[in-house]
Amino acid sequence: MTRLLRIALAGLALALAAPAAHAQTGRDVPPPAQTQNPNGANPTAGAVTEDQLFRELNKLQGRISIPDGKAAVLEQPQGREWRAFRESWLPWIAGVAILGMAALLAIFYFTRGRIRLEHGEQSGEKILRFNSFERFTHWMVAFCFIVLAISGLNYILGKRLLMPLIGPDAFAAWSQWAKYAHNFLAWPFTLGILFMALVWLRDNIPNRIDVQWIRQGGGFLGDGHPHAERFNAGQKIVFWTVILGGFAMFGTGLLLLFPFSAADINGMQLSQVTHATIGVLLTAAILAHIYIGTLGMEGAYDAMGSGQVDLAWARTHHDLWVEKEQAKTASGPQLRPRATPAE
Amino acid sequence: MRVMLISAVAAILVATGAAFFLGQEQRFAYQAFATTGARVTPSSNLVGPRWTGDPDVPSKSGQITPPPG
Amino acid sequence: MARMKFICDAERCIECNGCTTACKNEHEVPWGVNRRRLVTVNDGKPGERSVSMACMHCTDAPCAAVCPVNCFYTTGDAVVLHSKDLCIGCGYCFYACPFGAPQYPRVGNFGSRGKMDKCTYCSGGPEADLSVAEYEKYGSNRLAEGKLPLCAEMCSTKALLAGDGEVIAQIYKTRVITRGYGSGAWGWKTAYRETVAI
Amino acid sequence: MQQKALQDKVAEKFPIVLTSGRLVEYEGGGDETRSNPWLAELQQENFVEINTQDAQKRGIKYWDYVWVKTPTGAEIKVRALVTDRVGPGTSFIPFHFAGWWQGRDLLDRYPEGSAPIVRGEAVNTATTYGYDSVTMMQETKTTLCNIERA
Repeated sequence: MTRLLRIALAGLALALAAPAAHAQTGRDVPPPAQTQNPNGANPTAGAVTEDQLFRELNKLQGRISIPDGKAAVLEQPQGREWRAFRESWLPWIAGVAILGMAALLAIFYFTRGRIRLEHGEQSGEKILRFNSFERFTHWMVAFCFIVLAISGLNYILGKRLLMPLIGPDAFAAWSQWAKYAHNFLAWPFTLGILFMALVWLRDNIPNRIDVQWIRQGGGFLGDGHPHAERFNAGQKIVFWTVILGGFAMFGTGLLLLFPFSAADINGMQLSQVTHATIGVLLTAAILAHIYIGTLGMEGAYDAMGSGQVDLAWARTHHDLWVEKEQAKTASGPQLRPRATPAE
Repeated sequence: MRVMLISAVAAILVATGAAFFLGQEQRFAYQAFATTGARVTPSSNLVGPRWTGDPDVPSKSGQITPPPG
Repeated sequence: MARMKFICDAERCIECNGCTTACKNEHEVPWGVNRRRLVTVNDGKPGERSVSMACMHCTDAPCAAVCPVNCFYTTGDAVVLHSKDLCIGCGYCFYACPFGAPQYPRVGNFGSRGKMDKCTYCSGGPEADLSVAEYEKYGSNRLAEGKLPLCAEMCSTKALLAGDGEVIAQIYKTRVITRGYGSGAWGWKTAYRETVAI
Repeated sequence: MQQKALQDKVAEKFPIVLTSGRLVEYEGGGDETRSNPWLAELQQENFVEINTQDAQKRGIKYWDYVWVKTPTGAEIKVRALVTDRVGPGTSFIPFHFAGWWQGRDLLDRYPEGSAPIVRGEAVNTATTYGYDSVTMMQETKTTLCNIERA
């Protein structure tokens, strides 16, 4: 339908242009001096010219007789704008976002240092923080994300950083595999994101406690530890960034993976721009998540590593959650403080 | 640690499943741009015998095995 | 060295697809891959114009810039060629190309569309000139034989001109002056950032 | 004949004039040129050029299948090319195509391997009844017709 619209539009534009053109080269107006055209009339006064069409439409389309619909686009100057984004903006956004985040984390690490376990956090008991399915989902998404991030960045920065080192042939072979990995690992990544959403959505609804948590800067500003349920505000932010970002990546990724199935040339350019930008920002955000989950806070890794966290650690960082858990188990077999051996 | 390995293996399994599914979705240009009923005998110059674009696969002997669909 | 360009005189183009067929025949371009195609703008209305379009071998080519593996190179005659060994078939050159020139053997998913093929201005590719390998990958190399691209040679009304930029611009200018009108060099502003001053 | 045509109200039942003519890609009956892969790729299906207003009245969109019915009782199934190349009340079908009969592809009737790459409805089966019975080459190239969505 859009093609017909454009043609009708062009026709309309033509109708406007025709009278004006005719006036200029009407019989009484002397033709340009050097033409040897005897009668001087311009029989194609009403003809379509490129610049006149470009004043009305941003893209020149027409009719073709071959079935390949894409070929009907005669000229789309947006290709140069997309190239300008991809070759100047995108590498800078990628560089600034990722290196910036890495620098921020480094500064934080060297100034604040690692958040040590305080004296009282060595109670030896364990409490189950994440069951195996939750951990499975987390690690599937994490594993896929790392590969996707690397192969994704390879499209942008690969030829600038890696190619001079390993030469074009090796780089081309590596990029081919990176492309396959990117396309095929995207599916488990999205599956994992779906599971994640199903499993953790109800614990990640923001509420008043989070506002308090943020006001106290997660414990840095205020005195002592603010209350936190199963997920504190910081973790909720990461959750929502990953889920919303993940679905946006999947949406644009689908458009890119099945080119021209649902979008025309400008739609494809737009989905690539969105996909790349969100991808780069997600990578930067996940860098922070990786930092705080491993290096940043001692004892945090066990939550995902073995799923069992130290009871005292849990009580300081997720106190409301521990109370709820123990209330739940109070009716069941009593979790005697000393009895369970540390795994 | 065990769970991490299982999740990695699961990811790769789903990925190969996706690869197979995407392979099904694939169509050669001579199929995609030929209308019903056009009896096309695909030639393989410029695109290689398996229509992948790399002709260094032996051209004369290679039989063109069109993907299903 | 010459600066090779294409110009399609829309006043003369009669939409006969002679150029498309010549290109197909010369390089045995398979069905579904269309290096050169014919687009009729404003079809059916008075003042419709047809333009034969393939790769315009742009100055500072967008396709060469966005390629993640940098598989493009420009020859001395400013012909934009690429290497099919390096190409990973990602399709970015198609998004960047203002004229939709790149073609892919497989359609359907981004993953494995196969290596890109495009108009080589009848001058083959990185393989040895006039070798069988070059013909199988990039088609014939007429420029090496001192000839011009077949599409322009075969054009029945000489609408499509190929050759050195200045020469064909001069030809086009004399035509416009002689007949008193001309709809301009289609695509030159986008491709070469300058057009024929009429 | 005139009287009979008026009684049958031929003009109302078949309001559109159908003309047939040439395409640049094919030549004559088209069998030979429709077997040439490069030409066949350029025009792969037979089509009727129908004016945008007539198409709008009949709810026909670009490249829909349509039935073209003529007073001789023939019905041919072709694609609709909605354009202003033909005036309102006129339609045009190229005559290079053959190999279909009243909407059915007769590919199986061709001897093994001899069928052209592209086949389509032969417009001459629908144009007016003055024709040479052996070669189907009709006297005139036009008839009245009505076009409906398939």
